[in-house]
Amino acid sequence: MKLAIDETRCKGCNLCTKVCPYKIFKEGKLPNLRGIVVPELDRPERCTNCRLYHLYGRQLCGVCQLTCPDQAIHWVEEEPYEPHKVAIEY
Amino acid sequence: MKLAIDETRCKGCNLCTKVCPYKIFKEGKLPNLRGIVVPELDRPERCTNCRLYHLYGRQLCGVCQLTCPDQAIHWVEEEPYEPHKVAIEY
Amino acid sequence: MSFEDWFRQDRLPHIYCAGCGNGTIINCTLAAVDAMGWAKEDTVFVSGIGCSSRAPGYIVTDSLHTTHGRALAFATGVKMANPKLHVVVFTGDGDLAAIGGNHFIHACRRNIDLTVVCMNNQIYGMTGGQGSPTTPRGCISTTTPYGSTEPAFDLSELAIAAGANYVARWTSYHVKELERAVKTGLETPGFSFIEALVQCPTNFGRRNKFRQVADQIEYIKAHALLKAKRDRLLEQGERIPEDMYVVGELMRRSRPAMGLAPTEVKP
Amino acid sequence: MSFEDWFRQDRLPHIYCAGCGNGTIINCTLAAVDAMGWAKEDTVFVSGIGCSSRAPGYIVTDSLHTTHGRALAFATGVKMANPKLHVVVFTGDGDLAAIGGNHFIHACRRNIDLTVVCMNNQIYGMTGGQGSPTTPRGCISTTTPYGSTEPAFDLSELAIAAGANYVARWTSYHVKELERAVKTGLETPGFSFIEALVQCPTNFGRRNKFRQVADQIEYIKAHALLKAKRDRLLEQGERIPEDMYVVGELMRRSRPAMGLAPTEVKP
Amino acid sequence: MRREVRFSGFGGQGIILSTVILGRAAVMYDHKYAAQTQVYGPEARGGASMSAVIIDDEAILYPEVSVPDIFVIMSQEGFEKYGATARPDAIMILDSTLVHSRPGCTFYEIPATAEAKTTLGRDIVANIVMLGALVGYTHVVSEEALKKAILDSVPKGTEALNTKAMELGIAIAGGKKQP
Amino acid sequence: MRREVRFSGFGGQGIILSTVILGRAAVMYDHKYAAQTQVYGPEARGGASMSAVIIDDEAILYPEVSVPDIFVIMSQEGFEKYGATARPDAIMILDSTLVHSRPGCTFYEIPATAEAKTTLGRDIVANIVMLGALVGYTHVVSEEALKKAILDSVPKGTEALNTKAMELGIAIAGGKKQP
Amino acid sequence: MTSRLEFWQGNIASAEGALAAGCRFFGGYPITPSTEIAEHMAAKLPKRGGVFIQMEDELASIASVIGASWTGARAMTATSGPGFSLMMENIGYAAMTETPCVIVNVQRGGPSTGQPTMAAQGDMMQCRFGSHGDYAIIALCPASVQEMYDLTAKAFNLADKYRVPVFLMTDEVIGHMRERIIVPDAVEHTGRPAFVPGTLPFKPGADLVPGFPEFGKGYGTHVTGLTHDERGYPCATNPGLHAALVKRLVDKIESATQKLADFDVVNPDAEQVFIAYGAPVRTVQQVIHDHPDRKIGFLRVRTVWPFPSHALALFKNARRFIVPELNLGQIAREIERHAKVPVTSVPKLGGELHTPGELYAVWEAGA
Amino acid sequence: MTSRLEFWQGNIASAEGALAAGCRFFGGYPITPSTEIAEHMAAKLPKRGGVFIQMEDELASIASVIGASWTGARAMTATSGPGFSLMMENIGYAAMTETPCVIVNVQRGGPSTGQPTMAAQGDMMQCRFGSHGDYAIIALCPASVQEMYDLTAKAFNLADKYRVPVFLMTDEVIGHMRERIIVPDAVEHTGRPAFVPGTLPFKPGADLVPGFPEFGKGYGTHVTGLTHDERGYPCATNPGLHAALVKRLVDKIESATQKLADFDVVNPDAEQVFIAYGAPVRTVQQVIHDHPDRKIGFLRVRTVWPFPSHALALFKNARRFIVPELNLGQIAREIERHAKVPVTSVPKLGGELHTPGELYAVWEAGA
Ligand SMILES: Cc1ncc(C[n+]2csc(CCOP(=O)(O)OP(=O)(O)O)c2C)c(N)n1
Ligand SMILES: Cc1ncc(C[n+]2csc(CCOP(=O)(O)OP(=O)(O)O)c2C)c(N)n1
Ligand code: SF4
Ligand code: SF4
Ligand code: SF4
Ligand code: SF4
Ligand code: SF4
Ligand code: SF4
Ligand SMILES: [Mg+2]
Ligand SMILES: [Mg+2]
Repeated sequence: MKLAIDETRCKGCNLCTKVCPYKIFKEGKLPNLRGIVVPELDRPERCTNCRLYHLYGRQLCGVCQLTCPDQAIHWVEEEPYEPHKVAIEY
Repeated sequence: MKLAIDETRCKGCNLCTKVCPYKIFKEGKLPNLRGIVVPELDRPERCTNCRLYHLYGRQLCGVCQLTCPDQAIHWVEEEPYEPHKVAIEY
Repeated sequence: MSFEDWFRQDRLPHIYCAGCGNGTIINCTLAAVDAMGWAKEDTVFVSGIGCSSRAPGYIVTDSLHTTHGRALAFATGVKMANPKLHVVVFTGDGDLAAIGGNHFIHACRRNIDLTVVCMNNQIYGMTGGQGSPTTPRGCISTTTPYGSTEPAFDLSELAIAAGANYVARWTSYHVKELERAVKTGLETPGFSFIEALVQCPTNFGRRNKFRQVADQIEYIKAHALLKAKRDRLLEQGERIPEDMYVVGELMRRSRPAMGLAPTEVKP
Repeated sequence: MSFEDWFRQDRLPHIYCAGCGNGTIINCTLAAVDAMGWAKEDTVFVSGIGCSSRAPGYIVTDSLHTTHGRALAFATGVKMANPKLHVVVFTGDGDLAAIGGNHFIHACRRNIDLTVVCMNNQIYGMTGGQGSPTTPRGCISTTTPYGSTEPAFDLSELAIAAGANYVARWTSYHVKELERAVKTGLETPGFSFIEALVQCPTNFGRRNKFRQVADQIEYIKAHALLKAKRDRLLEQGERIPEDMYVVGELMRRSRPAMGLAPTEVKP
Repeated sequence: MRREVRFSGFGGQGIILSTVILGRAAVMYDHKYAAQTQVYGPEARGGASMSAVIIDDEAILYPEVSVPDIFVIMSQEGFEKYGATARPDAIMILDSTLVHSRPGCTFYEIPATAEAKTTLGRDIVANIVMLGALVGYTHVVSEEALKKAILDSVPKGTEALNTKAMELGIAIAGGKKQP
Repeated sequence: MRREVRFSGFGGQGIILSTVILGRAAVMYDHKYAAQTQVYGPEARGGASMSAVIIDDEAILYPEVSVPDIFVIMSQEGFEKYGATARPDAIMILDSTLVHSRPGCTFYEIPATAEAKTTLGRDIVANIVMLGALVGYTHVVSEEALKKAILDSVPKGTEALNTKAMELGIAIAGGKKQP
Repeated sequence: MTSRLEFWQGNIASAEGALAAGCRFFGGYPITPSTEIAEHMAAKLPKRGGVFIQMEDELASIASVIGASWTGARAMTATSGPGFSLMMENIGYAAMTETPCVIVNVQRGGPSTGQPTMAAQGDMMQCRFGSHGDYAIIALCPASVQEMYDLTAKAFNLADKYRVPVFLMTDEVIGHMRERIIVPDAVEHTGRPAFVPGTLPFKPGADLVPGFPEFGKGYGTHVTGLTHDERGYPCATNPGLHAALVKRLVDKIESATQKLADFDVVNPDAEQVFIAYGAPVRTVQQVIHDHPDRKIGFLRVRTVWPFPSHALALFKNARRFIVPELNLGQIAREIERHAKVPVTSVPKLGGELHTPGELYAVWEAGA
Repeated sequence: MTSRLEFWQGNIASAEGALAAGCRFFGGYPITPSTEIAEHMAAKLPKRGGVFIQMEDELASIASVIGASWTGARAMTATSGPGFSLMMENIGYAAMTETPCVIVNVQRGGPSTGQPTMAAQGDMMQCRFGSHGDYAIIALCPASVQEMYDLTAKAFNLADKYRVPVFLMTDEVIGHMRERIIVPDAVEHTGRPAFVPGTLPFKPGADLVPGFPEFGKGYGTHVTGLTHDERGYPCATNPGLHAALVKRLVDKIESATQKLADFDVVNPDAEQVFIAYGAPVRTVQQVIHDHPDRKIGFLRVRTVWPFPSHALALFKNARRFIVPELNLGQIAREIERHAKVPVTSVPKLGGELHTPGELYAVWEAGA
């Protein structure tokens, strides 16, 4: 499970940056091509939902997703071979 | 002060016969020309309103008048010389 | 002056059926208006459509007999445009609470300085006895031939929840109390709602086993529960029988109001 | 399945402004619907006109985007004609309580088996920010340039007085609670009303000193008073500050209801 | 032949029901044509009630009654409003208990309300007495048809009373009683 | 001479205000004629914003812009939706901070948003910078008129900032600054 | 056919016609002189597994009917002038969303509260033009109790076939009159155009009418009163799309004018021709009956909207059209548009029919 | 005259015109594209001792306006299609009770929700026939921001003089456009016909209009939407009385058609004549301007209802009338009734104006 913001939907409202108990969303800095400043993810591996979803088989937190007014946040399955980009970056 | 039912207005509903504490209104017996059975007055001199209106200078009961849905009950001033018909009848 | 002076004598007798309670309610209302000492030219009656709403046509003042359900919206225009006028609204359960429900709750919310007298006969009288939003469950009407199944409104409760400053309920039996309640309503700044339960012998009574007008008056009398008594019963943990309805002053408060007359400057 | 599966992906992103709370409310509602395990073909969304009322257009089921204020009347037709359908109504404060107020109170009275989610942003969003019947006193809108002077409705109280079986109020901040309240509403036979306070940054926030979306969310969060806490305060005889609003489950009861699905016969 | 019958009286006398019965008799049992109409007063009740029925062997085209051939009048107000202008060649059947005036045309006085009350014990069937008399005098429909139509239209349990009322009317009109 | 100017960008940039200012300058201070129109998107906000003004010495009859002579473009989406079809003989002034594409017609690149932010400290006045540049390049209205119209239209307390923004625009366009 | 004879009131016949046509939903609000229809439905629908609901007002009545129609139910309402006026917004919605529904208007004297118990035909133009914007509808006008039954049943078939609101524009005289009626054993019941799953829900067929994607079948149709594309999605700023949609909504009805036409022609070689619909038909019939020696032309129209203007040409010798109406000449206006010869409007207000004498006098004056 | 120059939006000009005319009451409900009128009144009326109230819906808006009008206040509302449809019942009430009031309809694309932000002229027939029963109204159509001001002010005078609802039928283009406008120092303010105390409140004068018995003066007038006699008392079953009342309500307007007529004639000797009102006027003007060498006739109408049909005769050489409208040809229908030569309707839907090229092409095709 991996957290992802859909750039084609996000409108940069930054509500996700307010609601995540782990402060995983940070206000972005640069506008994308559509002129929107999409938030960045700060060590998303800390997200309880991502970590434990498969273990418990159900949504554990998901507050960011429920809150995101633009349906821009979701989780995608990680391909087993996919390098954990975020983990590497930090 | 004298109690009077206006025959051109009364529709014969007999509500007055229910509300007067002194039972001054009695159900009538014969239809008038309009086909309506207007109540009769039973010793109307017993009406507190009639008796004491001038003394107190205000409405004392008037429930029959307030209740009469057809605005058919009112009081008329008695001419001083007018014989008290009702008193004579009973 | 007496309440009789407020009638258009040339229009009487009115069109109401024999024993219809509407005439009684008009008497009580006019008695209260009369007691206010208002000038006729400063007083306006407004109504919608229905038997009850015919009332203003029998009153000597300026009056607006409007469209079904809209009396309060018209009255709002009259009152806001000239707050010096005293505006009294006559309406029926159908006019006020079926088609006119929206204007009802909004006039309560705005708490506009009107006094509304609703002749609640629990039926559409004028159109021949269809069910209304206040027709009690189980009652027969021409559109509820098997007995009404829809829950009914408590109009007074609705007025309170929507924001009216003054709310009282009486009946065509309680003429003195009703007159007093209307008077209090007239005196209260803001929206005053007086619900008057009335008999419609032709279209309600006849279908619901009240053979005589007096039978329905008896029923109305017997099922009225004084608010004070209701409160006592509740306190004592007793159940209120379902077919009783509460009468009395149900709300008096002073929320902010609209359309108030500029206070008259004494010379 | 997740609530995301209920969106028409081809219609996203929606037309709402950045930071508009409506999207959040749709998420919570769809999450609750999803949790009910209903089939998409048995579920119908209905709405009126307004930003909030655009919601059904983004949902994959059959849906009716109707006329301003009339959603509940259309929904009544859908539900009564086919009680097997689950009917959920999205509406706004203007749609539901201004122009649609009459259908609102009558749907509550009939206690018809619908679940209504009202996105109350206390403003007319779609038409550019005019005052609504829930605009708090003093607030600026394009039709209340000097601050609103009309008293506002408490929509949930109105729903209770009018007869709804289930009434709850939450906000776009309380996403989990809101989801749960909608679910309870969906489960409750009869009329369920869930009021969701939401931010309209464009037309409410901007004019009322919320420079950032988050400021308004902060405000909403800070002024929400849990019902349980309110009751405690009242018991202790404390005053509830005027600018607080109560959140939580405000009513749950089982008055007679209409439009209930015939209980499914198990084979 | 087209015959126009106008009934009038006051609310509660069953004026409208009478014309419905008459029309029904003509259509359902005499297999003629009929068109029944009525005046709806101001929506609320009270005042004079009026109703009419046209009976014809051919289809009825113009359905309004203009110059009635036959009047059935059951109240003084009804007479004044709807009967006073009867043409000389019309026939009027009036309830002499309730109507004081008399028209210029041929008329029959039936003390229907009094008879209904005294003979049958229920003044509510005065209109059926009038119907019986009407048919007795004018034969706008057959007695058989009238009887069936009455039985179709009256509340359960009142069949005998209403049949008697009809027969009483026919008898008053000098017709034969049903066996 | 009739000149049609089309502005586009996104909501919040003051696209509409810009055309109102321009029209106002023409009408109130240059005593010309102007007709300003705008596209109202789906009632809710967001997306590309477009507005136009026609300026003429004579009364304006047909009030819609068909083939604009001048474009002021302040977003990439605005360019794509409203600027891409500009005729070769048109003039386009674009905010190079926000518009990536370039048209086939004559165009001037103004880094208005960047300049407004860096030079003036407030990117909100980027549109006024563009207005200044527009007038500097095209003289559709006089600088004097523009300045007065700006002062009429901006919130109290921001007059100096806006005047500076306008002057900055004019300067970028190579015109003389106001003294 | 085991049809049966009845002596019914017009309003009852309309209600029975609806029931025979399979109407399963009635949402209404009482109003004189239409109320008997609601009352009859209240008594009968529950027994037939249908739903009667008295709504809070007429706005809600028509809304509930449209909602019910989307579940596939044949649905109707009945009203009179003031209620009709209140329905106008949602009638436009039904037209825009192509929702089949039947609306009976038992016309009474207007404007406003007017004459609640008297007959009129004053809402004929309103029925065509009373909602905002351009659209088209179908209106049928019965002239007898029999036609109250027959045309109500027909209205349902037309509403379904064309996916449009169909109006039974009758009046107090026909609605309240009792007459002989032959009740057929069954009435024809044609359905709604079939929806092909997987196709676009608002893509029209050759007859310009799209298939009907009934709710509850899993088609997932979005229905909106906004201008929408063939998927049903809002698309409210595209001029071409809007123009095409609205033109189609009007064309699907107007191009079917000849198919929809329902009229009788009497004496097509006459020089003076009456044109009538609804109650005045009866007077004209009487005039013709009373004057067998005269060549009195008569175009008796049942489908008034779309108006069958092609029928005018059938009267080759016509020198004049005489149009008696219980209004100030509403359909006469429409006839004036098409007629090559003078049109004489014979308005009558107040609730009474024209007498045969009045109409014959008009005819004779021109003979 | 110290008139002043402004650069205003059409809707603002309409609001300012109303204020200048002494409008003291605005009851409204927001709707695109008319909302700016309400918003401007909300800001301005309180400062001028007037009342702005946002009502709960359009039914209530027009009701409040009528109520306010009876207190003597000049009163108005503004709306667009869906709200206009909702006002229909009470518009009939205003007509029946002869209540002066002004209703602005900034037309947008219909039917139904349609195109909320695009221009149209689709409510022209509705404005005339949208309420039940027979009645008549006055409708003015501005074609510029200047006329938004001038005709709104004029509307109040006409409403008062004829005691009738007067409509300003404008559209999104004119309502939202900003243009140069010369604001006069003052506008003419004619009053309501005087009521003579002691006379019957609904007894008409020679011009068929009764004096206005303002509420609050002690006249004790009963106002009802029921058919009423000259005392104002309900009298709903008297056919003659109803007929006379309704005919008077219509006649007082229609007999004043020539007085009410407000049109310009360009090239009266032309063979092909454009007829336009509202926004399309601008396109026709452009066509004429662009083709000074062509004799292009133009009847430019400001008072659309009652339609000044006598103006058609001014074009003696007319071979054809060309009627561009932002609808499917609504006023063209009316013109067809009166025209002796063919009428070419040039409908345009979708929100854009006809281009000058489009219209010139139509003209040229017939040249
Ligand atoms: C828009 C509209 N719908 C329906 C009617 C018909 N109508 C007249 S009065 C009435 C009901 C009145 O009921 P209520 O207000 O309770 O008055 P009541 O006659 O019982 O006193 C109805 C439905 C109407 N006049 N206008
Ligand atoms: C009959 C009618 N009147 C007015 C409008 C204009 N209108 C569209 S949405 C709206 C207000 C919506 O307010 P709300 O329901 O609170 O929705 P929001 O946009 O705030 O979510 C109005 C007045 C309309 N579409 N129809
Ligand atoms: S909440 Fe959603 S739309 Fe808002 S910034 Fe975060 S991802 Fe973007
Ligand atoms: S699911 Fe919860 S923990 Fe995970 S990112 Fe979202 S808000 Fe943060
Ligand atoms: S209450 Fe009035 S109307 Fe009724 S019987 Fe008595 S006097 Fe007559
Ligand atoms: S006033 Fe009172 S006491 Fe006198 S008659 Fe009337 S009810 Fe009886
Ligand atoms: S119908 Fe009922 S409410 Fe109407 S007048 Fe008769 S009794 Fe009164
Ligand atoms: S205007 Fe307000 S409610 Fe509408 S989309 Fe924008 S933020 Fe949301
Ligand atoms: Mg009632
Ligand atoms: Mg809102």
